[in-house]
Amino acid sequence: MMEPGLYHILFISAALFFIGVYGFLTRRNLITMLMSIELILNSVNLNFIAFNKYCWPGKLDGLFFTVFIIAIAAAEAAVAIAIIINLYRSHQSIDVENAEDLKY
Amino acid sequence: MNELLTLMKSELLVTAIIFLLLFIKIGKGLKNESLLSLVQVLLLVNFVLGFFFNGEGNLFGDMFTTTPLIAFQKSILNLAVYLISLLCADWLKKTQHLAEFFLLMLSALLGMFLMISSGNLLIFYLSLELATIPVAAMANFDLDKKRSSEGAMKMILSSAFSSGILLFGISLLYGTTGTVSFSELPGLLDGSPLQVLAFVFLFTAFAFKLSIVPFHLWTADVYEGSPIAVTAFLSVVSKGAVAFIFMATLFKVFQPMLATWYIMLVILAVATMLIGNLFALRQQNIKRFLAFSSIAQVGFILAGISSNAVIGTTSVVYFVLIYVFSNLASFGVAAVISENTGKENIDDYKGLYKTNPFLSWILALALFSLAGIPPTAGFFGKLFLLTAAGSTAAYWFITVAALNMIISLFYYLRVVRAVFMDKNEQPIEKIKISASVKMALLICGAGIVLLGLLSWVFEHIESLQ
Amino acid sequence: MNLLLLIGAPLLTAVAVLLSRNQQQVRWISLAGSVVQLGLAVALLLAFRQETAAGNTEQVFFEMNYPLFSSLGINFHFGVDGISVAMILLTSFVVIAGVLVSWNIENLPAGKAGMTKEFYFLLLLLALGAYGFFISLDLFILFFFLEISVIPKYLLIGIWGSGKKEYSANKLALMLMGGSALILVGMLGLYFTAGHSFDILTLSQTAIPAETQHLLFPFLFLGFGVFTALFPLHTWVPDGHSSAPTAGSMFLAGISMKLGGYGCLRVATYLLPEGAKQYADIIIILSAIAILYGAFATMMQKDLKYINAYSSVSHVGFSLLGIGMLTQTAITGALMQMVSHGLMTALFFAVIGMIYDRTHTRMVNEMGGLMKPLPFISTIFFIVGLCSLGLPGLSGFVAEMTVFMGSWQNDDAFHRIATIAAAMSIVVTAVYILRAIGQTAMGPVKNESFLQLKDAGWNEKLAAIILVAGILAIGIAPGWLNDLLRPAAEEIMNRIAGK
Amino acid sequence: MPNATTIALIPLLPLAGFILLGLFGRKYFKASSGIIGTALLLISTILALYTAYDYFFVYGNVNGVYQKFVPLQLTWLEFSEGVSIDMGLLIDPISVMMLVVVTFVSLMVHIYSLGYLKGEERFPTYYAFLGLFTFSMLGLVVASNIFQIYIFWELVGVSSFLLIGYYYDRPSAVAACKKAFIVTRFADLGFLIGILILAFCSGTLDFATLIERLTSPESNEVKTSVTYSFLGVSALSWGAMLVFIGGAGKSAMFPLHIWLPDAMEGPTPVSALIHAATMVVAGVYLVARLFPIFSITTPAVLELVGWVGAVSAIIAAIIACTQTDIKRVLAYSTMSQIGYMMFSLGVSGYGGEAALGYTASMFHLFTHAMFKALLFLGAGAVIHYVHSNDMKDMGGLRKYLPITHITFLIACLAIAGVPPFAGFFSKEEILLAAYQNNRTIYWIALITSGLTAFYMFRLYFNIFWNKPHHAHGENPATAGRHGEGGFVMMMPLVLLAVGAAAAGFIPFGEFVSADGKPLVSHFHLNFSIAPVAIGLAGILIALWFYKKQNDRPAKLAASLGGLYKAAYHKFYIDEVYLFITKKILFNLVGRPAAWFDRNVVDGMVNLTGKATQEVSEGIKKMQSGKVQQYAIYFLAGVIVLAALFIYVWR
Amino acid sequence: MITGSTILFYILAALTLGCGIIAVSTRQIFRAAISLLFSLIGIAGLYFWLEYQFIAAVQIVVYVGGIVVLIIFSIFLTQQAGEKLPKQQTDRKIFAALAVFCGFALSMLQVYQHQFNIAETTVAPTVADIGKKMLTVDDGGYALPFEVISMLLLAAMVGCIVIALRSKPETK
Repeated sequence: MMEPGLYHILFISAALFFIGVYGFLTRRNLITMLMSIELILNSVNLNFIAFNKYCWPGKLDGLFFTVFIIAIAAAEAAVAIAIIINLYRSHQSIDVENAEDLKY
Repeated sequence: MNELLTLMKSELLVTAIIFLLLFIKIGKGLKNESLLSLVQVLLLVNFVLGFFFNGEGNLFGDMFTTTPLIAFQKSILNLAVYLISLLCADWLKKTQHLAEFFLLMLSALLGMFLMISSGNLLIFYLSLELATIPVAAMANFDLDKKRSSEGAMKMILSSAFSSGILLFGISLLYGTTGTVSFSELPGLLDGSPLQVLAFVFLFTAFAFKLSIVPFHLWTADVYEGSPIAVTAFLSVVSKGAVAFIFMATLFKVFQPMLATWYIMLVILAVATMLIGNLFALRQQNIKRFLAFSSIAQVGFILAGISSNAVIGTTSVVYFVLIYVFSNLASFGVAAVISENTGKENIDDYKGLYKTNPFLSWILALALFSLAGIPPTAGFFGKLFLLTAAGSTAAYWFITVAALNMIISLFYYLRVVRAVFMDKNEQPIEKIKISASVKMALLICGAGIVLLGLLSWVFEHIESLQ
Repeated sequence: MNLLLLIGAPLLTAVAVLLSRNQQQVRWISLAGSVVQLGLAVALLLAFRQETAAGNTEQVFFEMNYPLFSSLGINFHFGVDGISVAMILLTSFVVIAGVLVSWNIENLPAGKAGMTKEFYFLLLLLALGAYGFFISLDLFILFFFLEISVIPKYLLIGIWGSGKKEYSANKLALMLMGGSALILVGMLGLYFTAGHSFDILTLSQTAIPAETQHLLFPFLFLGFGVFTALFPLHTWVPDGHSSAPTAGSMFLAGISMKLGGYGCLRVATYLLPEGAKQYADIIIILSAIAILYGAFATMMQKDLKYINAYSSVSHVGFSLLGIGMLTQTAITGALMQMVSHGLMTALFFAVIGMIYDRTHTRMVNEMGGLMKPLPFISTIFFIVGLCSLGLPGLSGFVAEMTVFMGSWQNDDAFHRIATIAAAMSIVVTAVYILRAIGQTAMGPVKNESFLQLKDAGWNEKLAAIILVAGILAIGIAPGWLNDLLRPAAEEIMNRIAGK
Repeated sequence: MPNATTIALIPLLPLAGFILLGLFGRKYFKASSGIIGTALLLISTILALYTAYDYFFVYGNVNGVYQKFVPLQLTWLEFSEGVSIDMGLLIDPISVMMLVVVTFVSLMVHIYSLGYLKGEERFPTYYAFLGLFTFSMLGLVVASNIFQIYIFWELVGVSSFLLIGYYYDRPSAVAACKKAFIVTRFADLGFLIGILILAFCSGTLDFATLIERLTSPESNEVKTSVTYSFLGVSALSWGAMLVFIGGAGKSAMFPLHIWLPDAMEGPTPVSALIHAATMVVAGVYLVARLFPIFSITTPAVLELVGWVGAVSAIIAAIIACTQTDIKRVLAYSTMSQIGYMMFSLGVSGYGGEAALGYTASMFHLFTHAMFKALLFLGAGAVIHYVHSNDMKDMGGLRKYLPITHITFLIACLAIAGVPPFAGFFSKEEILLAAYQNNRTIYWIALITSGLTAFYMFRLYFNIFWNKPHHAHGENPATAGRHGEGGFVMMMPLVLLAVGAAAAGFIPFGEFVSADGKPLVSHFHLNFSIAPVAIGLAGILIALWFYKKQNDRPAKLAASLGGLYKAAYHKFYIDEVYLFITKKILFNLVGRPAAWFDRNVVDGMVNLTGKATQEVSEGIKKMQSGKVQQYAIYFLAGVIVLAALFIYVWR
Repeated sequence: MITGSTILFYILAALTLGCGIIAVSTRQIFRAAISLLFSLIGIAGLYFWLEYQFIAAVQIVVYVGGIVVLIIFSIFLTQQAGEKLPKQQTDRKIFAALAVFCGFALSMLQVYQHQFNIAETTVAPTVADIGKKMLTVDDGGYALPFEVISMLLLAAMVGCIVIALRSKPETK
């Protein structure tokens, strides 16, 4: 076992990122897709913090990035949920496969 | 403080209008008609003011930059928004949430202004989101239409996904260079694989917003589902703003990676033109049709950007200006027809010329401009883009681009044919066009005809750099 | 002489037409406009001759230069040499004839679509494109005017055409657009290799590396070749012509196919002499094929418009052959052929239109004996047919003979065989022209109702007479045209010879 | 010195007639057009006669040699330095002689037509065309430039076309005029290429310079042009040969003669003018014009000319014996006689005594113009009277058409070579020339001479004797009205008959010879016996067969069997041509070309369009409407791009 | 040397990734939401581990207290709590997995090949620093982003209100 360091955290964040991506690609429920997005954003946050800590401790860019990303994630999630709810009202379903009138 | 007022003038003006709208909404509220007129006047004032008191400099460290060129780009966007407010008046008057609509639209516009002016990846990211999330909400403004919410859903999810990838890229970039500032980045880029990876991730966000193939798939669905005003906004304002910042970023920030992005642009430009054109060929819905055509147009913008030279910047800005007029004219006609008759299919346009010659001529003019046929300005715009692309001696590339113009002509002519040639038992009846719409269409028409021949516009843009 | 008048006249006319109120005004304004254009063209010819007589030896006359996109090196640079003058003259003849034959368009089959105002507007726009094209000395502007003429053609065919008009219009527009795409590439290549200039005069002074020339020449030549129906890129011609309304066909064949020929010579060959030398043999082969193949294909056609369209392919082959032969005489001949073919084919289409408007058919086997009810039209048909088969005294002969004489100056077997092959077409041409005439104008009257037909009206007569006058002016006294074209051809040859 | 204006007026007056009548005839000169045309031509004729007198007796002969004059030469179209088409007037013995022949015969025809075509709907048009033809023919005759001759060559071709197709509503006339034009056009192609070759060899188009440069073996032009060869034949020979093909086409030499018999569909006076006296001899004239080249530089081609002439002469004579359409008989006879002229040139040398053939040929051209025009006009009178071209409808007409009968008989005697009629002298010289140079041709000519006498008298007897005429006898009312056509039709007959009878006494050799020096022709009585005898024999045989109606001709035909049938069907040459054009050109070249164009070339274009749309349809699945699929594309795009730029395009 | 901190790290990592995987794979939507919650808590734990307490706090407040609650509410709103999630097509899953794997492999390869500039000292920022920076307008200040985010939140709020408070839901 190695002393956990930057690479370990990068591994975790990358793994989380792609887990999120996988979820986004495969979940049929819109809310679970949104959850996957949250995972993606969190993995990025972790990246920023890790870089800030290990590589550029003197700077605060990474940290602020994280803060703002969290804020944006909230805003995005809010709007997305509003849209999803609206979609649910009109489609009576939040299955993404049911919302594909627009195609070709 | 004075500096803040001049340099951030556009942003402050837009913010002022946003808050005015907010107060109006919170307060008594106004009738749609009067509110619309008010907004139109405000936007006009905003547009006109865009040409005065322009400064050059940085604010907030180097987070916010402005130059005459950026100011001009903002003016183009202002103009586009003003025209949309005129063109889509029919739809806007009917909507229940007019104040909110403009509030969101102007927020997005603000986001775009900040994006163009951003001097830092953080502010860029935030303004990008500011320019996206409200639009996603706007896309859902046809509240009782299924398609509208479907489009909005696709947009918000795709853009969230894309910003996830963007952020991942930014984080890697930050990790390797330790900075997110545009002015510091170029010196720190060494072209290591990880940076290339990060750059590609970053690139895709632009590609997503610009609808570059294969990141374009959301475009058509969202355009079709959204209210026409939103579609017009998306296709013109949003695209234009992203094109500007994209170009600025590539030219200034990622200059060390020129070799990478040049090839990437060429490949993607070809793919974009081709796919956009091939899809546009068989569209029936006019909005969807214009969506794909705008994708193909982006391919040409990419060609212009690939020049990596002053001529590239000039011709892209010039093209976007022309594109504003041409695309808005076609969207305007589509909006008028859709709002008055509910028809959005190209087949429904058959025989339009018999009943609505004015609309038909404007539409034809706009489509010819999009296709790049003289004497419309689109011809010059497109040609200059290709000239820019040719400056790297990539003949095969301009050949492909030029051949793509043939395919695009084919489908533009399809609409022209429907309008002018095809017979129809029940053509669209004579539409009474309101004064503001007519004026906007005339402005667009005049822009399309004159912009190419008034070369000082082009030279003005060139002089701004 | 101020060349801007040549652009201004059609432009003003077109605008005036758009603003006019009724049919009557539209027609008379168009006619007045085209008379003015004819006047201008003739004045230009006279002024040009005066200048030459005064010993002016400049390469182009009446030059004018206004910056447009000066940073890109794009200028409104205008000027004329003999070739341009001849082409402008041709255009003005065809324009006036086109306006005249469309005089009663609302009563004709083509006029069902209505929109007379728009019809004339588009015709004038097309003319504008042609005039602008011929006087441009800036490649970009030249291209601009070339492209201007595409869409009016599309609309003219698509709206007022007959038969499978949409298909033909589409095909025409797309193929021409393809041509311009190639031109565009070649043009940009030229622009960048020659130091950011679109100016023809500047480019002609620039030494362009031979490899670049070899690379760019096909683009430019094929591109313009599409416009002038270079085999095998000619297939828009039969369909386009057959579907177009009369004036549309006249403009298409009389003017716009000439744009291509002019471009092949002025742009491709003149600016890229090394390229021209490199590809001359291929051009010759293609044009010889076009000449013979077009002629043979014509033999099998039954529709009059197809006959003329295919014969145009064949005739235009002579221009291209002349260009490919790269001798001064052959190039002069090529240019003469362009002028001659322009007049002739416009007249041919005019006649076909007149016949079609009356009989409502264009099938030769449904006609016969039209000489009896329609003596004037049939006589014109005879004249134009004879011109087409190269009868001395009419323009076709002069042009073809000049091409042959010029071609023969190359003294190797390849050029000789190509010349002989091309010359063979004069027999085939005779066959199909006489078949067409024999089946329509001569022979017994097949359809009794044709006996009631009315002969040409004043407008049609005037149109025909104007064009016949042009044909005769060249056919009987070719000297003036030769004087006009030869120095210009010589200039081109000088560049090719590297002088 | 020749007066350019006078001479130029000779062709220009008929041209004026053409323009005047062509433009305004139908409206203003409906009735008077004939008079106008005739009057103009009368002036022309007078001028031509004056010119001839002037030339031959006043200034033409300098130091015993008839000079060539070019009183007028205008550059019409300059191709390059020194090579230009000039419009000029070349005055030399043969052109002056031709001026006289053309104007005179044309005048006769003009006058004759006043009666023959009276009341026709397109009377002015007819005279306009006649004017055009006369102008073109005269222009051809005086041409000073080889390209000028080609120009007028084409113009006579088209006038011939227009006049043959004068009855444009008769399908047969339409077919005939097309055929005439196309066949001669084909020959003209040879002529054109020949011109190109000669022009290339000599560097000029001007006759005088051309001949000068190409006839002196030391000149550079000859030396260089000999070095070029194709299929083992030198360029110059090719040039001469191709020019001759042009001449052969126009002069209806075998195998390009097929148009001539059909050309008889035109009005008979036209046949007299164009297809007997003037245009068809243009080929002979052309060879005569370029005779120095043929004779000095390319003798082999000249021999070919001789053989083609001889073969044509005999074939035509054989066919003529079997035809029943009187105009066709005359047409074949024309062909046969032109064959005489042709081979006469072919057996001629260039100077002195050896050049007898040249003089003889021109002489025969001259006399032939007289008697053949007369024959046609006579035939026209007959046709006018019986309204049929066929011998079967005729017979015993001598009582009804006395003047025609006599003049026709004179012409027949002249053509049969019976002394002292014109034909005797010219034919005698030709045979003599052939005898001196080429015996085989002489024998052929001799046989032809007998055949000529036979078929001419077959014609004569069939028309004027044989069975009694009854067509009009049954209906005397119509018989009286027609008559012989009045003074305007008879006057030309008589004048021409005088010419046919007396022209032989002109000392032709004094005036016309290959090198311009007078040629004294010796009259050999001994030599004349054979031809005259054979001619008389032919006449007698014809008399035996056709004087009275009997079954001898049928028996003869039956006994000859295949030969008769073949000759009756003109040796099936028409069928061969028909096969070549219809089957090969139309079906094997034209139809595939048209098919190829519509299906392959155009198919490619359509295929491109279709393929684009197919692809467009094929990739529509990409836009599936599923947002997750979009994301997969997105991700794949990212990964592929990143991988490409990390691993491939470093 | 296995220290407590190392063990803690691995536990947190396992929690984050494990719950993340459950969150994207379970067919019980409620269970997914809860796993997401734990995954986010794991990340907050990692922030603590990295000594970025402020961020950890924000993470817990905003994510755990805000977003996840929002998500759970929306699950209730769309009446999905009890149902099993629909199954995805297998080919989509395979393609997704493939793409994800490639992407992951590609990025990890690059990350591991890259020599990061690892600093010697680690200074954890204090909340005071963060607060000050947040309101600084000069170089190095984050006032502008702060304002931007406020505009964004305003816009998002307005947008949500309009969309979610649809006056008369019509069913078609």
